[in-house]
Amino acid sequence: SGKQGASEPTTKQSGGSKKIVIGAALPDFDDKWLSYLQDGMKEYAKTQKDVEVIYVDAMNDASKQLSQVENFIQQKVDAIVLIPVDTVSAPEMIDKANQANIPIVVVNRIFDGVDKATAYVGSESIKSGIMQMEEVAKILGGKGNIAIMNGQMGHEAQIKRTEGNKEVIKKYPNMKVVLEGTAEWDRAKGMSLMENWLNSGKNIDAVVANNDEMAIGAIMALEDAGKLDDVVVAGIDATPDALEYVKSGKLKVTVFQNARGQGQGGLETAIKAAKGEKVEKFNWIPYELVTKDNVEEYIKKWQ
Amino acid sequence: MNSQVSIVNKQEKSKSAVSSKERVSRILHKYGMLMILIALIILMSFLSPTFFTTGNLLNIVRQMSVVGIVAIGVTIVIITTGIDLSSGSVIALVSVVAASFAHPDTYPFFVPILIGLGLGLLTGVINGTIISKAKIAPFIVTLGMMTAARGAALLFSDGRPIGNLSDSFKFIGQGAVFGIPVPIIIFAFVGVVSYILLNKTKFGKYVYAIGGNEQAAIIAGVNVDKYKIFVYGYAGLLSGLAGIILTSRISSGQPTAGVMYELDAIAAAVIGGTSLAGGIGTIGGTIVGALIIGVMNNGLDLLNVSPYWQQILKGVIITVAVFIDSRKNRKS
Amino acid sequence: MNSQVSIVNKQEKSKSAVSSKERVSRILHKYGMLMILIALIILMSFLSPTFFTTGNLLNIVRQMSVVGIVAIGVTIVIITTGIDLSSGSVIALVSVVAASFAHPDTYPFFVPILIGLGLGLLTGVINGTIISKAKIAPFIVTLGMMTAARGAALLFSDGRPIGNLSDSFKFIGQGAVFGIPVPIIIFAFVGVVSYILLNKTKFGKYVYAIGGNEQAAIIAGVNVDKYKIFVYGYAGLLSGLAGIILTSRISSGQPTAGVMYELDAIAAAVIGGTSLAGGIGTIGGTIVGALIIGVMNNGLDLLNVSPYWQQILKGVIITVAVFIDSRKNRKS
Amino acid sequence: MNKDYVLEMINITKEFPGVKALDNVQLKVKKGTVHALMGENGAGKSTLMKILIGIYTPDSGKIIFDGEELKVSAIKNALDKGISMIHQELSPIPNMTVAENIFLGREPSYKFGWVKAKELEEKTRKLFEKLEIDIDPKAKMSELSIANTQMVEIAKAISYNSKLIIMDEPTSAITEKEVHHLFKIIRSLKQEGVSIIYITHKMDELAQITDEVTVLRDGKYIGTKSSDQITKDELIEMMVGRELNQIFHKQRVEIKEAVLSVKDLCKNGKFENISFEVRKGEIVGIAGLMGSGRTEVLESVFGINPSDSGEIYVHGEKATIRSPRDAIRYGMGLLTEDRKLTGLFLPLSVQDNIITVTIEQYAKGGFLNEKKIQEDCQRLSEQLAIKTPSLQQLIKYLSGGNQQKALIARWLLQDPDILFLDEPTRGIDVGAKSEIYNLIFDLAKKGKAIVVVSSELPEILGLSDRIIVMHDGKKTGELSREEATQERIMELATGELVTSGS
Ligand SMILES: Nc1ncnc2c1ncn2[C@@H]1O[C@H](COP(=O)(O)OP(=O)(O)OP(=O)(O)O)[C@@H](O)[C@H]1O
Ligand SMILES: Nc1ncnc2c1ncn2[C@@H]1O[C@H](COP(=O)(O)OP(=O)(O)OP(=O)(O)O)[C@@H](O)[C@H]1O
Ligand SMILES: [Mg+2]
Ligand SMILES: [Mg+2]
Repeated sequence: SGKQGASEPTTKQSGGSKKIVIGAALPDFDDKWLSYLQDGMKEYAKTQKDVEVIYVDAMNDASKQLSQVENFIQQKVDAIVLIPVDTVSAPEMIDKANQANIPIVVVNRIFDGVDKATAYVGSESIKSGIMQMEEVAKILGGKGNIAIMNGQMGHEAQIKRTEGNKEVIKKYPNMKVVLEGTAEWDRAKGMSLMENWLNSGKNIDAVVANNDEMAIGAIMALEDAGKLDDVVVAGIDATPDALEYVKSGKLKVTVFQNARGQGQGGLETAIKAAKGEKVEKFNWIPYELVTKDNVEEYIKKWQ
Repeated sequence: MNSQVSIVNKQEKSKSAVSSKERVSRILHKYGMLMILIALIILMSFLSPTFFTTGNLLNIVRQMSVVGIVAIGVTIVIITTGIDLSSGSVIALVSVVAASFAHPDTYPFFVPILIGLGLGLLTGVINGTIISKAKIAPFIVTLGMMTAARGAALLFSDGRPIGNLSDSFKFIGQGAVFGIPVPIIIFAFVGVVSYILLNKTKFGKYVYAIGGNEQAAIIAGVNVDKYKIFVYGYAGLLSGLAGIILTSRISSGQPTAGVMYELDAIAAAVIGGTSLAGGIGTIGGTIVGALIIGVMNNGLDLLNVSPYWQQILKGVIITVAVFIDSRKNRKS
Repeated sequence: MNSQVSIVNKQEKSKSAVSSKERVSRILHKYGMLMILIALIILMSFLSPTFFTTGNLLNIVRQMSVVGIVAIGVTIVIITTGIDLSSGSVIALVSVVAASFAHPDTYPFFVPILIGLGLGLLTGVINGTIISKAKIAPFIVTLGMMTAARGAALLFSDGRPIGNLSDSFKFIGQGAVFGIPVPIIIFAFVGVVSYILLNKTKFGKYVYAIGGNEQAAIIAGVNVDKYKIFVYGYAGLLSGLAGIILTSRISSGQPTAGVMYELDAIAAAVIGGTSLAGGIGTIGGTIVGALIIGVMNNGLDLLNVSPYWQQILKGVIITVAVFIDSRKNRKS
Repeated sequence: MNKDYVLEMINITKEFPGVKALDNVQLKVKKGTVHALMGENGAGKSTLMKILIGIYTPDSGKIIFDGEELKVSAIKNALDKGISMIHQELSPIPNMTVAENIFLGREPSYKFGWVKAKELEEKTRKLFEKLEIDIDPKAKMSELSIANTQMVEIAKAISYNSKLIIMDEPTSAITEKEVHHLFKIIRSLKQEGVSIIYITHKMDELAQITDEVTVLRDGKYIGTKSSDQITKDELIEMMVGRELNQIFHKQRVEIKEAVLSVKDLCKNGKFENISFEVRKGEIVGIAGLMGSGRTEVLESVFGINPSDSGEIYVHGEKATIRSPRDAIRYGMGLLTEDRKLTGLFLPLSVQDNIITVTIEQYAKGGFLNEKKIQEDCQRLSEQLAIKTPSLQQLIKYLSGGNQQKALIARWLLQDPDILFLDEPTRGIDVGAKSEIYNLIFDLAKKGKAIVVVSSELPEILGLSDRIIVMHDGKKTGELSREEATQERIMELATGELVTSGS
């Protein structure tokens, strides 16, 4: 990958000193978890001299993201950090970058063909769903009625996390999905959905949500109805808000995916590649389960 | 003078001759959507045994109160032939700003409320001023505001939710008085005030006149610009109020709150009989429209219809409801 | 007869008296937005050295071609005083359905294309039929379709993207002829065809007539229902085409594609001078409107403006552009 | 079936919610004749014609046209069968050209609907040549005055080469000169064997142009008479069901000090150096041909399109009027000439249409006094005999003449010191017309200053104390009541004689 790093240094002679420009294509700035990932990148960028990072927001639109990657290629950035909106169209972007000899580092979302990229930094989405559900199953003793609260339908995280949940549920014959709906990652919608479910007459033992915001919404609705003690609520992301709920015992499970770590790792790898240094192809950053037992440790991370 | 009398008599006669038939037609015309709402409620009650319980019905109204309040403001805007696409984003902006003033032991609870309402009002007044003074299409101006307010909300909060709100502030969204949730009380209050505003005051007459024929309203001496600013300001104020309720209800200021609420609100208004061509629309209709959406959302959740099918069915139900309503009017 | 002559004289006189001044005004009126686009391009070229390169300019046009094609269909709909909110969802539906027929070694490349176009057309014809025959507000009908088509897209694909597309299919979105990307060629083609349709044919006359005064069109014996179905059908067809290009371009059928594209498309039309009140609008204007949005998006990305600020700026730029345009018209 | 008749409408009944618009009505039109259809406002004339052309379907009844029963389901069908119509409500498509408007739905075209633009224009030019109308086929409809718009509608109806042309009040928006022109056209059409149904409220047109007349009253058929055998009084009695005192009660009113003086008002391209004065108790008429700028002057004084230069004095004090609101504050009122475009609030009720200008008066602390509104509107509605099932009826369902009355009611309710009336009796029936004249006189008696623009010379002559004549944007003369004659006004209006005095 040494030859990749030497890509057209002539274009960025702006101030005499050679600056490394990294293009970071993010799927959605409105997503809280991703904003922590971006923080990780920003913090790391501050420690580096002569590095400029251009952040762009695809607003969850794969085609828009492709355009943005093309814009980066037009600008002849030194490397691209890509968090794909959608894992099926991502190989296209990798091809485009490869054709232009620009190193491209994929972060957070993995897919077939990711090996064509310069490097991958992150974890496997489906694992978080598995980890979350397994802990819930443990709490419930392997049986019970599960309600799955999906994120925005069709989003990569929604698909994989729910898939992970269901993989686990299948292993337990006494556990079944009695309700499934979408609250579009949103706390208010999670709350409304939970209220409606509570009125559905169905017996719910656990609410497994694709993210913490929805889980918190569910908790608030359960609290209102005085039923929080009967229902196990699980989320994913371990946001600061969520950790408070874990601490107070209201949220039983969440999964920490090291947002800052992924951001930092992604940018670090990209800078290395831009400089022509050798980089590792797969850089795994594992998920971590968060419960009341270990929550303090994670609360500290955010401080 | 004889002629005068004969004309009066004629009027009287024709009035009474058709009155009973016409009355039925008027009622159907006026309450067509209400009947569809009732039919929908009856249908849902059959399909789901838990649907028709006080708890669930209160639940539906509470859930719709945020969108319902927005829809009332939007209705008035639409009556003037305008549109407001910024409501959802204004909710988000108000949400984060109000939340940042609502932490415990900082300001008394009315401070974030007043700031939130003021901010909502401000966005509305900006919309209204640009629309009326610069004569730019409301669609463009409020689309601009939609984008800009969302950006401002994200910027203000750095994209993160703002939590840790005081209990007194949370009461607005989570409290209840005599068993009735506060959001419902506020919703009802807004409904009554807006109804009076639109039907019993000159403001209301001017709103309908502007929507009926702006040119004619100008010639009739109506200060069209001023009333447009009022109308958008009021809509902004109600978006602000909705933002406060939402924030209080979920105990957190959310920069991503309210996405697509403007569409729900406009849909509620149009389902409730408001004409996008202006001059036509009622508060009662809009409330019914909002409740239809609420009943539909709730019912489909209760029946555990899969999210994909929910979307398909929602599209169909809305169209069919409006269709049935339009049929009814025509026949009678 | 003398009086007749004097009137003729007056008209002639006044015509020539203002002609030069009026000509300038006409040009400004017609090309005001084009000038704003040029100004924006010049500004961006100063701010970013990489902006004004063939590569980047082609890039902008290619990126806007999907929304641009949709916007052309939407323009025609809006000229008839309609609206189409379903475009984005129809793109998604066409995307997943076409992709599922576009795997290598299954069907020849034209099969997914024809199926996609047919599906787009179908959704449009359904919209148009309900709107014209059942006389339901276009806003409601296309909102229903927006929700329903999205649900159908998710259902069809089980919420997952559909990959593994044949190279011949990918050519539509990724190929180039004489160095010009295929999407741009298609965009240009659609622009020219639509221009002819709108300006040179009876269809076009009727579109403007329906939008200008539907009652008058009916009185003149124009089959308004039929043409409305045509118009929505055409918009649906173009949404289908846009869906195919998008799918081919990103090599994947996406059930979540096209969210909010309808708003961008409507914005492009309105920025380009189309009036939501109907009867007014041009294809050229809409293309300029789409390019303004494209230049803005691209430029703000190139300048590395933070996304939050981008949103705020976009809202402001759109409003200001339309404002400047309206000023120009008024002054001259 | 009778071979002499081109059209027989038999036992037509049509009911709208709340209104029986037609009750067993018949209409028989002989071939090659001009058949007048008359009746008070709201008698059902337009409704009957809309049934004939296929806009409404009758509840019952039969139509025989040209020997065969007509089953009109769509307007296209009627047009194809040879019936065309000039509609009472002008309904142009503002952003399209004159030529496009005329041939809408019948554009000459190649295959695939490609319109032959040149031919379209050429056909229009030829049509205009034949009818001696001088309008640019390429002009946008929105640029035309009402009168020209009306002429385009007339040309359009004729261009279908129909066997039967319906003319619903074609002369309500045009001046004498165009009326004569139209009559010339009608006579030549008649010679070509075309039949015409002619609706009007102008009595004198009857003798001039029509052969027979059918009268409707209250949605019922009253009778058909030969035009030259019926006297005006008989006709009115048929229409109104009683005798009508049709004489204007113009009373002597003491004319006092000037209320409004306009000095050297100019507006580029519209009018120049207009000066006049209106005094307390005085009615000033403004006469002129179409396009002479009368409307523009009123609109300018009223602040709709403020003038470029010149001064306005109200009660002797200089007034700055930049908007209608200012004008209203100075005690002015303006009844505009285009009721649909600048007058009516179509989606609103009759009552809401009447009170728009005066809402402030009924608002106490923001709230409206519904009872008072109701009473006042009821009073005016009776005074003007507005035919409507109730004050809550939407105004769009009223007949044209009744809509006009509601607009007059709006300004009467305002009770302005200075009232401008632009074509006040457009589309108003004989009975109501004299009522309105008497109302105007009463206002003058109460000390109001009134300005009337009218294209009907008898109206101007009958109403005015003083008459200002305009030609081509200039004031060409001012005549006292005694000096004024039709001939004198026409001289000044056509600019054939430019007077020195002014
Ligand atoms: N669409 C409608 N809905 C309800 N009522 C209607 C409708 N159209 C007409 N009417 C009523 O039918 C009656 C006849 O109206 P029409 O327009 O035929 O009168 P007209 O004789 O043409 O009067 P004018 O001389 O004022 O034009 C009126 O009372 C009118 O209010
Ligand atoms: N909207 C318009 N656009 C362009 N020209 C107009 C417009 N309205 C009127 N005019 C022109 O302005 C001149 C004055 O018209 P105005 O309406 O004041 O005349 P008028 O004397 O009231 O005659 P009438 O009302 O009988 O047409 C005419 O030449 C007319 O064609
Ligand atoms: Mg009539
Ligand atoms: Mg006039």
